[in-house]
Amino acid sequence: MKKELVEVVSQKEIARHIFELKVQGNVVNEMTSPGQFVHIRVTDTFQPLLRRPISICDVDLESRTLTMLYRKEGTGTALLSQKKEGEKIDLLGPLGNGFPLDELSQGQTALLVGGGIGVPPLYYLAKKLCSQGINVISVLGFQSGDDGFYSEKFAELGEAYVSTVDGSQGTKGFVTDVIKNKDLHYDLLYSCGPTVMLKALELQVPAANGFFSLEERMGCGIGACFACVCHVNGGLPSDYVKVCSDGPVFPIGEVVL
Amino acid sequence: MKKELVEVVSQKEIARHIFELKVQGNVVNEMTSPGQFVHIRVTDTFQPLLRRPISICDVDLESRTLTMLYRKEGTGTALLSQKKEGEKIDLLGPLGNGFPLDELSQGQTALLVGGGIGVPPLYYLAKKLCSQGINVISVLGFQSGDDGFYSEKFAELGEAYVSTVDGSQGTKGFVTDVIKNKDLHYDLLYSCGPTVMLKALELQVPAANGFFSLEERMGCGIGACFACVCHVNGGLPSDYVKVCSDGPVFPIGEVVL
Amino acid sequence: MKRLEVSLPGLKMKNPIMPASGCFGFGREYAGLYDLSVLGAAAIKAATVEARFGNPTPRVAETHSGMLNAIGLQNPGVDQIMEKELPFLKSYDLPIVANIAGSTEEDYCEVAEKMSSHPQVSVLELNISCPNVKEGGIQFGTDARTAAALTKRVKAVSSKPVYVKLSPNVANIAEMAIAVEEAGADGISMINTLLGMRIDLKTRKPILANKTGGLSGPAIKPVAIRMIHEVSQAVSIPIIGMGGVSCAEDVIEFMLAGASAVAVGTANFVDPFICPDIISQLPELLEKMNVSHIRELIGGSWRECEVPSLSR
Amino acid sequence: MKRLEVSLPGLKMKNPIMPASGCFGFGREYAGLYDLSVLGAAAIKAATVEARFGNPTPRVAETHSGMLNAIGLQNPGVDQIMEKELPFLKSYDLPIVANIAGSTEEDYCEVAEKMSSHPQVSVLELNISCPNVKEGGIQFGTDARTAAALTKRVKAVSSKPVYVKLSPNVANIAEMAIAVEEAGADGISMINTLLGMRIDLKTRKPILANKTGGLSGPAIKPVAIRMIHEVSQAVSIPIIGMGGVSCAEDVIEFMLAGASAVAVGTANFVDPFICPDIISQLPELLEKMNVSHIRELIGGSWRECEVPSLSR
Ligand SMILES: Cc1cc2nc3c(=O)[nH]c(=O)nc-3n(C[C@H](O)[C@H](O)[C@H](O)COP(=O)(O)OP(=O)(O)OC[C@H]3O[C@@H](n4cnc5c(N)ncnc54)[C@H](O)[C@@H]3O)c2cc1C
Ligand SMILES: Cc1cc2nc3c(=O)[nH]c(=O)nc-3n(C[C@H](O)[C@H](O)[C@H](O)COP(=O)(O)OP(=O)(O)OC[C@H]3O[C@@H](n4cnc5c(N)ncnc54)[C@H](O)[C@@H]3O)c2cc1C
Ligand SMILES: Cc1cc2nc3c(=O)[nH]c(=O)nc-3n(C[C@H](O)[C@H](O)[C@H](O)COP(=O)(O)O)c2cc1C
Ligand SMILES: Cc1cc2nc3c(=O)[nH]c(=O)nc-3n(C[C@H](O)[C@H](O)[C@H](O)COP(=O)(O)O)c2cc1C
Ligand code: FES
Ligand code: FES
Repeated sequence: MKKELVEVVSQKEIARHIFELKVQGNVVNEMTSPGQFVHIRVTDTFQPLLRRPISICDVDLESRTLTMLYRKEGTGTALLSQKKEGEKIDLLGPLGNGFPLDELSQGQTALLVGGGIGVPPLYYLAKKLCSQGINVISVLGFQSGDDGFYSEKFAELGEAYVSTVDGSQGTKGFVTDVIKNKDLHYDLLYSCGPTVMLKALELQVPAANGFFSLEERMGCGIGACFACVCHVNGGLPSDYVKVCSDGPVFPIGEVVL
Repeated sequence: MKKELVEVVSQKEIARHIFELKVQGNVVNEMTSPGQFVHIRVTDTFQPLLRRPISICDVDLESRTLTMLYRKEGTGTALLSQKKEGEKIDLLGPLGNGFPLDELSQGQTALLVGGGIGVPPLYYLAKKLCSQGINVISVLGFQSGDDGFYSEKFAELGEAYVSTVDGSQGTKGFVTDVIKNKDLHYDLLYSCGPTVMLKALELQVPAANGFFSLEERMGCGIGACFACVCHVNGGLPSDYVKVCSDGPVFPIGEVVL
Repeated sequence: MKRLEVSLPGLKMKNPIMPASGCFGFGREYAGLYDLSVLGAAAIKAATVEARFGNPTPRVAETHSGMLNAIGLQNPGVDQIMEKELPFLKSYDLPIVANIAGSTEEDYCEVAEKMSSHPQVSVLELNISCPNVKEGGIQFGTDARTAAALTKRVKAVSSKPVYVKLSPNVANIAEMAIAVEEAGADGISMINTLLGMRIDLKTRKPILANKTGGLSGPAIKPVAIRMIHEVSQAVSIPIIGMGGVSCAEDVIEFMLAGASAVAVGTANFVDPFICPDIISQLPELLEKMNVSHIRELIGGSWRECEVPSLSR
Repeated sequence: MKRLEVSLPGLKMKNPIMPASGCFGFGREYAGLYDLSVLGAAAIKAATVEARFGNPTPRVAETHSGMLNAIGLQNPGVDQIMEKELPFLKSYDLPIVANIAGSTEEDYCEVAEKMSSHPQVSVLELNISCPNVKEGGIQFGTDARTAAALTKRVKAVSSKPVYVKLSPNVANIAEMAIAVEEAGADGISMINTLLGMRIDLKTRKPILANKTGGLSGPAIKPVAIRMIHEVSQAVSIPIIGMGGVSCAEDVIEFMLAGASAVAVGTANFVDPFICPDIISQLPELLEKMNVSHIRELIGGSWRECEVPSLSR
């Protein structure tokens, strides 16, 4: 983990309120595990005060370039979206523990299920898995076609499906509808998205093997402040994991959603 | 008085920490009285929160361009110094009451005494007076030669002297030393600068006729908050004037310095 | 525009927005900028029996997302205000909240009696929370019994509803509110400023000549929200909420916390057009939130109520 | 580096800087970032008798120049801390300030006795000011008599100096400080967080699951400075100052106000290297201010002292 002023290489809006931001820096050399995130300071004043956690979406080690995708939501991401080529961004990372890559062998199949802004970390994951000879099926859920992004990029790596709540692209409904309708089979499930989606996945295939990446409001992002804890299934009431430093990726079933 | 998003035409550092900022907007049309000031919001966050009062240094009505000179001091002026050509600045003004221009007739002599960052409003004043056929003598005081600015510009409008505390330019010492040494004579005194300087001037020529422009920490800048009041010479203890709306220019002797 | 109307004791407001006392003078300056009749009401600068100069300058200092002020209740005295300042506001359709202060109970009563008799004054705002004067002000505002006693006396002489303006510099704000409610207050104004200080590294002394000052602005908003949330559940009189309000969203947040009307203070210095701007933005915001009348929001954060699912 | 040394009861510090309790965990995470031995001291997360999960999430919310937290004293319990956490810190040259909390006087005493017996613990910090727990915490911190009684009992069982951490949510902070000084406190830590709240416009409910939380960060700095300025003149025990410190200049401001050492909390989240950065910037700043030893600054805003004219 490092703190570095990385340089903005490019920034563009690739879907409604969705920005693709590429930055360059030495810290990128450490970003080898998909599912990890970075913690970004979007200003040098105290407004906003806290850093913003953003997932690693893609990495090009050769050019030391990190790609992030984020949705412009509140103050922080709005400021981030104004950063221009050549500007510097204060980045802390990589943080947390990513998706395990050694659970599948060549020829086995991974199902990657992403919802909205949970999609980005799955892209780097898909690339890594593919390079290991693992079949990747991706299911991406969005509100509508206008909110969707990166589906072609996932399609380049394997079967890829899209669901939209309003039916304007792909299957109308949720990612779970796609999995059911297309009768998808897989050896391991990787997912990142809103908690309701993760819960629905857990209900759909209670015995599913795999990993979920969680989101929680963060203070420090490095495990020091206890802001981002979750209860542990079957643990004591005082047992916990920290999303920022124990996660954000956890084996399915380990953490109380 | 108007609030307008004016556009930065140019910004440059003309002396150590001294910036010349030109902006363009319709509000400039109203800036006909030297000694008035504008109130500038340097950010759209709340850090810093308050506007910054900056004097009108020069105005070109034709191109609707306002020139300001300011010293990069704290957070606010540091942010201001980062504004680039084409960017917008939230400006409120013109505020306050400027230097009266009708107290002298053609051929009479005005002495303009400026200290440090009190110099800027005197430049527009000098130009106005000159254009009315009034002789202008300027005395500008700075810490050192590196901190000095605009002396050649004043020289174009009449006799101009510089004093520096360290003697690196002009007379070594204070503006009062110049006035004494050069035995300057005048019909009316106009001055703007640190309170110590204004006090020294008052002491040097107790009977001097003229006008002082004062500085005080401001809240609203428009007369509503009572932040910037001064006691009135010979008034009741509860009598006051507001620097922002009654001033910043007052007849010498009216206000307790 | 009916959808913004709110009604509080003595205050029929076109909308819930008023400039806060001390941040609006007596209205003259802002009248040069916009039509004051657009405002829901206006709270004018504190009046005392006698004319006061207030504290020495510097009287303001900036802080992170906030400011300190130590004006010290400068004002021309109640008589002058009634004779010289209020008449100017007559031409506007504008309920006036007259903020009153004093050093002793007698002072307060004298000002209250006079002010409340003025036909242009709609309600009184009893300032027991000014942190910037040696006598009066905050000392009445940090002890519940003292506050209640003063409220009772002021109510007795006042012919208009009385709102008591509470200080946040207390351990138990609900206790203060309940005490003044029981003493007859018709409403509560909250919060006044938090006591604060800044020290200048160059002089090594406090920046403010008065040393301490009142902290206002966005920095104190969470404290205000917390206190209003608590007090609105503890009393049944309405609250005029304030403390850091600087946009239409803030107004909603204050009303959800439990305020029935909202005052804007420091933000007027940042943007003198903030009050009319907020007022004109509210309808659209209500639309987006699926709220048909702004009243529905009052106390919405603690009242059991349906949140239209669209806006979740 | 001698010019940064400060000495407080039980704390011989290389420099006046320590991370504040709750913002540094038990040091492990920051140990991965820099050598903890550069710190003047470190205050570790509050310990209670039993292991605690704390409050439900969300536990943090952002505010203007500040943040709210409602962690709720999550910790693995005093025994675990002594066995599993403290040993990790053994390899550092780092005085440890052990923050202790509880629901009852008995709890506090149990934790105090155990913690103070640990050889690595230099001093105790008695947390009577946590706003985020239903029992204990702040209730001890808003009543002077209760605070004094607790201090006395904790002092009786503690073998190390005891610093009492005061809550800013009181009307009279000096009274609290005097009470705990008289009860035997060796020092004072101040300030803990201000109670605050934010409401989410979408859900119309408080953002924090616990509803209220503690406000920290630059927003509260002026409140901290004011209180330290007041308390340092009212008591003769030293103060560990905190509340919004985020740069070397802030440290000077706190010391001028009257703090003998300074803790950095929220700023660690903004920049995890802030403590070592501040420490390395202090000598140059002292140079600029013409101060030969940082001690000279303590209380400089109210002590009669020469300010070198160069730095005016
Ligand atoms: C491990 C992790 C990885 C993430 N990766 C991505 C990503 O790749 N792309 C993306 O668009 N978003 C991602 N998010 C969510 C992203 O952090 C928030 O959208 C962002 O912080 C919102 O900031 P804001 O200033 O726009 O919103 P504001 O509402 O102004 O934020 C206020 C505060 O709430 C926090 N907050 C708000 N929403 C969230 C949220 N959903 N999760 C956590 N904290 C939140 C902010 O960090 C800030 O502290 C990730 C979150 C986590 C925890
Ligand atoms: C009527 C008037 C005209 C002025 N004209 C000019 C000018 O033309 N050029 C120029 O360089 N400066 C001028 N000043 C001074 C200028 O306003 C301050 O230098 C500036 O506000 C400092 O802001 P800062 O953010 O850099 O400093 P900070 O120290 O961060 O400011 C903190 C707060 O103190 C206030 N403040 C600090 N110094 C002063 C000061 N000297 N006077 C008033 N308020 C102050 C700031 O406005 C702000 O509210 C003028 C001041 C007044 C009152
Ligand atoms: C410069 C200034 C002067 C004030 N004067 C008064 C006053 O005379 N009477 C009063 O009750 N409150 C006074 N206040 C407090 C405000 O009315 C308001 O309660 C407080 O500032 C919080 O709101 P804000 O954060 O929106 O400013 C004053 C505040 C400021 C900033
Ligand atoms: C996330 C968080 C957790 C905290 N936990 C504790 C705690 O366990 N014990 C304690 O005494 N103070 C705790 N505090 C208060 C800080 O130690 C400090 O007093 C306060 O945050 C003000 O300083 P700051 O503005 O620098 O953060 C906590 C603060 C934060 C932000
Ligand atoms: S964000 Fe601080 S522990 Fe996870
Ligand atoms: S700055 Fe507000 S009255 Fe002058």
